[in-house]
Amino acid sequence: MTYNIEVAHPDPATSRSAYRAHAREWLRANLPSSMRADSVDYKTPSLNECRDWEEAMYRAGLAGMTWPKEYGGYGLTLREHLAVNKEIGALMMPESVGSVGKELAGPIIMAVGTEEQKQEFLPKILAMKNYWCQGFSEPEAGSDLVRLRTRAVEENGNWRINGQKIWTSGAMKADYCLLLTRTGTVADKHKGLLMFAVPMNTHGIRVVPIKSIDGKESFAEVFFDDVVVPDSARLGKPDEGWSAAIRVLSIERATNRMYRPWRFEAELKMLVAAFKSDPELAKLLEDGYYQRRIGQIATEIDGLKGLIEQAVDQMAGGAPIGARGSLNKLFWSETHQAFATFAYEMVSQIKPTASAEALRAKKHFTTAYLFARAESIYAGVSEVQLDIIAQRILNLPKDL
Amino acid sequence: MTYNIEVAHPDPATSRSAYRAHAREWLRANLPSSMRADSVDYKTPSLNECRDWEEAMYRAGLAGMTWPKEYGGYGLTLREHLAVNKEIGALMMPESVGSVGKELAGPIIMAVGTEEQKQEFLPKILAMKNYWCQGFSEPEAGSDLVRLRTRAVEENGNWRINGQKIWTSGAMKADYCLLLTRTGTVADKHKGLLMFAVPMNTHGIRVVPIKSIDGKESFAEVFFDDVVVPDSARLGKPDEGWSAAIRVLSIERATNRMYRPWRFEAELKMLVAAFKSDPELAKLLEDGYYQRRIGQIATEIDGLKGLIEQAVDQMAGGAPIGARGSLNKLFWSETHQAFATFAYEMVSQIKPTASAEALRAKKHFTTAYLFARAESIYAGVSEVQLDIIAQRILNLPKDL
Amino acid sequence: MSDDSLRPEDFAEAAGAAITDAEGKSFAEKTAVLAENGLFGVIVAEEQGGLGLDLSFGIPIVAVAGKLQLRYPLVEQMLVASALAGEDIGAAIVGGEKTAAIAWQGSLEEGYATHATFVADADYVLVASGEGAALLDRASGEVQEDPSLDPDYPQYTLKLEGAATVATLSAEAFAKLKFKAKVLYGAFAAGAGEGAMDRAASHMAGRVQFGRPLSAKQAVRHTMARMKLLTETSYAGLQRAIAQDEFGAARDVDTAFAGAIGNSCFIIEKAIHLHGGMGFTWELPLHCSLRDVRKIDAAFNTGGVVKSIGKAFIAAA
Amino acid sequence: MSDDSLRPEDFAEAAGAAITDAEGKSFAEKTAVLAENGLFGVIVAEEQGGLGLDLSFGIPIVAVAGKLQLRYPLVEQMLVASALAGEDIGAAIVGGEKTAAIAWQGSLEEGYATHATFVADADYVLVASGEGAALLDRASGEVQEDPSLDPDYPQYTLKLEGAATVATLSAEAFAKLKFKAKVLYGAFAAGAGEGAMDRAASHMAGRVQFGRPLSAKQAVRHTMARMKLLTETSYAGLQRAIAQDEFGAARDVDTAFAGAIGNSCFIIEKAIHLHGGMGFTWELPLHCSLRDVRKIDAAFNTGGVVKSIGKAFIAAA
Repeated sequence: MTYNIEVAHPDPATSRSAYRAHAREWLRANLPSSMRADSVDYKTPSLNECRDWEEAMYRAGLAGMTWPKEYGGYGLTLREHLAVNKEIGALMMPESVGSVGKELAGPIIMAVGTEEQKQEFLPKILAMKNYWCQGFSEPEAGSDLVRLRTRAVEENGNWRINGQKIWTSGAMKADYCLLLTRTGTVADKHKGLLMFAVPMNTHGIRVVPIKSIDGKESFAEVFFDDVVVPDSARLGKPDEGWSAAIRVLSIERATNRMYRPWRFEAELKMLVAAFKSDPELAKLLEDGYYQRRIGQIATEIDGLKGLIEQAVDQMAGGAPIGARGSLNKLFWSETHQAFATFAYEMVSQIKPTASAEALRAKKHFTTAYLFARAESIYAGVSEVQLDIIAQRILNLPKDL
Repeated sequence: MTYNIEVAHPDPATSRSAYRAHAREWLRANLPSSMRADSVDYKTPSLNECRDWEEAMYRAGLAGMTWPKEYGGYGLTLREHLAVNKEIGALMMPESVGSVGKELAGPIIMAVGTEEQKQEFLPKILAMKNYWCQGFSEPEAGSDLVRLRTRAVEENGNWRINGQKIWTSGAMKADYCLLLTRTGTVADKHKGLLMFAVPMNTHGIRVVPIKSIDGKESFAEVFFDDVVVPDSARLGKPDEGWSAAIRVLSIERATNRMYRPWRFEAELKMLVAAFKSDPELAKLLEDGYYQRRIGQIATEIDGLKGLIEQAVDQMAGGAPIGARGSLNKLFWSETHQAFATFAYEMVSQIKPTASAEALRAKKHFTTAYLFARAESIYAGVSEVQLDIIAQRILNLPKDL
Repeated sequence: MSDDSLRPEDFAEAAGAAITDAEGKSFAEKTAVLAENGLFGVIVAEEQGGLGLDLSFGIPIVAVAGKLQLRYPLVEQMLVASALAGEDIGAAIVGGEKTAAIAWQGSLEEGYATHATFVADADYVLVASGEGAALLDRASGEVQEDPSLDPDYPQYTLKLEGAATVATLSAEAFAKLKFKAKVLYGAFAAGAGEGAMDRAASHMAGRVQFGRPLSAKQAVRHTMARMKLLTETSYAGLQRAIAQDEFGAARDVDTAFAGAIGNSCFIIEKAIHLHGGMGFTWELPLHCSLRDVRKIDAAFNTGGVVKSIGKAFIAAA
Repeated sequence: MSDDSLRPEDFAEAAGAAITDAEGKSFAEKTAVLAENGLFGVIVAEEQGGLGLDLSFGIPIVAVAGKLQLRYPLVEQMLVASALAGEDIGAAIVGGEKTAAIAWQGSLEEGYATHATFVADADYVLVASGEGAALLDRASGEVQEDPSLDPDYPQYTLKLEGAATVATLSAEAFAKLKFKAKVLYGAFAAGAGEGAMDRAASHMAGRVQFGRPLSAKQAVRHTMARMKLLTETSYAGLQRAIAQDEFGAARDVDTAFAGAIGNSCFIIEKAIHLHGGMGFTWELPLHCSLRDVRKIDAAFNTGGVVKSIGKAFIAAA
């Protein structure tokens, strides 16, 4: 597949609509129907197909909008980032395969990396030359990093790393791991945490895929047995890397996947259109129950759009983002999970004689229902988000 | 109003249906339509009207079924109690005005009272000669009795009582207060709690009604200023009365108001019938949203019936009741509160030109919606019920 | 009043002071205080005697009224003043010489109108008529009150036979008024919810059980966090509804309105629950907010609005 | 087997041992083990080779299968054995010589049937036909699998052109079978939910965060308490549905069935959530229960059942 990447990038200053119009036009003209989940031609894209598509998006000015030009970005603002995300959301395109690099590793390297590291890593992330995976969670340490055990010990200017990570998404395809370790012992609690950019082909790394509920192997356990990396793989000083990561994570939680409500809306449209495409199924849409549920979901989608647009306005105005990423994540995961269950209930009644669109929707939303079980879990379980809101936004006393 | 109380009470041994059939027949024949909330003739009954009706029910064998004959009861079992409750529930009759006596004071006196106290109090409770109110809660002590402050000090064979109670329902009409005090100080925590049967006309008692959300004055604060009662007013020894009360409360939570799901069903019928009575409103019932919600509510009602019938079967089989009253209370209060909100939403659309039945329903369910706000609060807030289930039924470790 | 440096929060603060000042006063005195502070003319152009602000300023101002539990037809006054700006009656309303209520259901043609509040004290009542609306002399119609939801500030039904029309609104003007009504009532509801949330938070912080404040309990904290989430969502949704998208297209207000009303009911009901027995009394004023928001809910039939959002989505998909 | 002293729990315990024994075995071996322990004939009369128990015994037995995540058409075998008791095929099913699946939607007349599981291994498939049903030779029809919900135990669609009928059920017999199916599938779902709840409870008790087991957290404890409440409600509702009322009248099963399915989905989904990332993996078997209960849910269209309950209530009120 070749894409039209020889396209002029608009100057956002020309008009408020310029960047969104560009994104809309380019995406609609270029996204192959085989990569649109709402198309009857849909075929699960390969890693390379996803890679090529994402690289083309980047070349077309639709990724790296807010990154500095010297590292391959376009030096624009969150407003263009949002405008592009709205159009990304509106099309049922594949999830990004480079998101760990773009949303997590990149910003952290930007915050604490050396100039060499920035030059080395950042442009390749945007150009989809390198995939990253995230090595934070461990079997015994989720949100509670006090129990983190993976250890990095300095040896003759190198670091020897031993330990185990889990829930490492994309580890099978990753070129680098953004790895969190500790330099001391568990008794040090939150002290001595150190981050690395570890090449995944380093000797001693073993990746064991975890089959997830939707049948895919998108997560893995990663074992580090006497993995030795040079000091140049270190991101920041002990504690510095992780405290930067915490700042970055809190910003990222508010700014990543901004397309969510627009994608959510595209999914609801796909569901409804599938039912409209079949005369028998279309009758269901005359039932007040489905009308009202769809109305409720549309209400939630608009609420989520509001939260995200407000966050961009406030951040563009220089306001600290604080913990408000938790609001977006919580609202999205709860409403979307409920939507997935509702959509599943609808498609579970689709018969094999139904229209091709309906059968496509049945397959899509059955998987979506299963996958949505994880939405209240990953990127901070709902209870953690609620605790963050209670503590950092409402300033309620801490739970014991 | 006079009722036909010269009626033969059936022997439950004759047939499984005997008692329920008797209750059904008598209640339907005798309940005046002016006391039926689903009747267009409905008029809020006076205290005396309620009293007379409840006395007649008792005379007809429909109250005191499980109390011993020597104290005015009928010496029957929980099965007849349940059978009668099903028929009480099926008619939209007024809530009992003697329930504190019948459900709380009576059983506690039966458990710890002297023979004289039993003879003195119990028959009068059933015969509606005495009303009781409950004096447990205090402004600073709800579920947490450690902070209970009302104090009883022994003085020359009498007891001098000082303190304040709150949420005392029916205090304005009560003849006696089932009063919980402490003999020592707050430092004694759960020790030294002592119960009394205090005549409400004793010098030093002041009742201040609390206007509740539904505009009624069904609760009150009760102040005890140097109230002196004889030792004969004491119910059990220090600690004995309250530990009996805890046992009784746990049984009562499982056995009182067993009519709830059947009443709940009667309310749902009233709501639906009101809409059916008006051609314009009847159209709403063709909306799949209302059909499905009503189906869901009917499902919950049957689940609650199941929980209650199962509890009666198990208790009749001699099984300890444990904490299962919390299951019934929680399930009822949450599903009924949601129903009340749903019903309110329906009736809020009734226009002044609607049928008389619809206008009656509008009034009834508007008040019911407001009153239902209390259902998750009184008799143990939902969170307390959940904690009880977690701790006493699931044996999970205690929350801090 | 086109100074860009004035932020909505500043106006909200000033409005809050006026509303606090009006508290406990008679209807006429409240009218005087609120008029004096310019509140009826918030969204009326300066040349027509108003403050010349747009709806994005109206939202926080009305929200403060919800938060402070103002029981007065402020939104109705703002709406009618805005719809009749430039006419004498509009000016009289901005100035507080006249007051107007609005009956949200029924019509002049049907001969009755319902779901109006504050009718007894108002000079005028706005009622649908044809595709537009008619402002009626309140004294020319027969008024019945329905106190079942709120005995203090009941809902009213009006019999309109022989009612005298003093002004009319075109279909377009009435549609605009209804759009603004959903924005401002949504803001009032969001403010009412926020006020309930704040009350619950301070009650929970002060209430000790088993040695710790109730607000340290996870069940309480999570409920409070949900309240906060929904409050933020309501405000963000309302501000979004009145803003144009990147292409300059106007947005619909129904989802933001329905969201705000639903969120507010949830929050106030939960706040009552968290207050325990106290929440259930007449003294603690949470029930006032519940009644006020439920009156808006009934007037606009929020459930029906949600259904119509669904139908519109289905039609467009 | 009419000894009154034997309680349902005893049978459930024995069934549990047999099911545990069958775990990990092939379809044919499972069939042999379950047949040997009499499980296909639980609700078949003794004189027809069954255990002669009533449905109140069937509930805890099937619930154990749900709890232990038996992935085998036990309910289908019990139902067809009961419906064809006294016939050769019924006896063959009780004895485990033959096996039957059931397709819950479609019909012989429509030419296809859907929402069947375990079809690939079964000798027969029961399909609606006219007012009753027909038991078909599975090999005589064309079978398509739909693995989207469950790749291991997919849902099947059958094309029925030229399918060979080996036995038929009258309308009455099919109605009885469907009643029993809702009871037993409800019990299976309740058991699956209970199993998920138990797994979550032990996971939470063993998982320490910030120095305390997660099960000490109020949010966790309250979720667990709701699971327990709904589990009890499901069982109580099912037992109630099969018992006569005081007047000897039979009850409908739909509310108990819909309640049990809805409760079970809630419980399993929450149990997955409480397991965190682990709940989302293929290794932890919670997802098996979710798929199994969702297959029942889809086969009977629980949402449609709830709607029909509502319509019936409205018609009767």
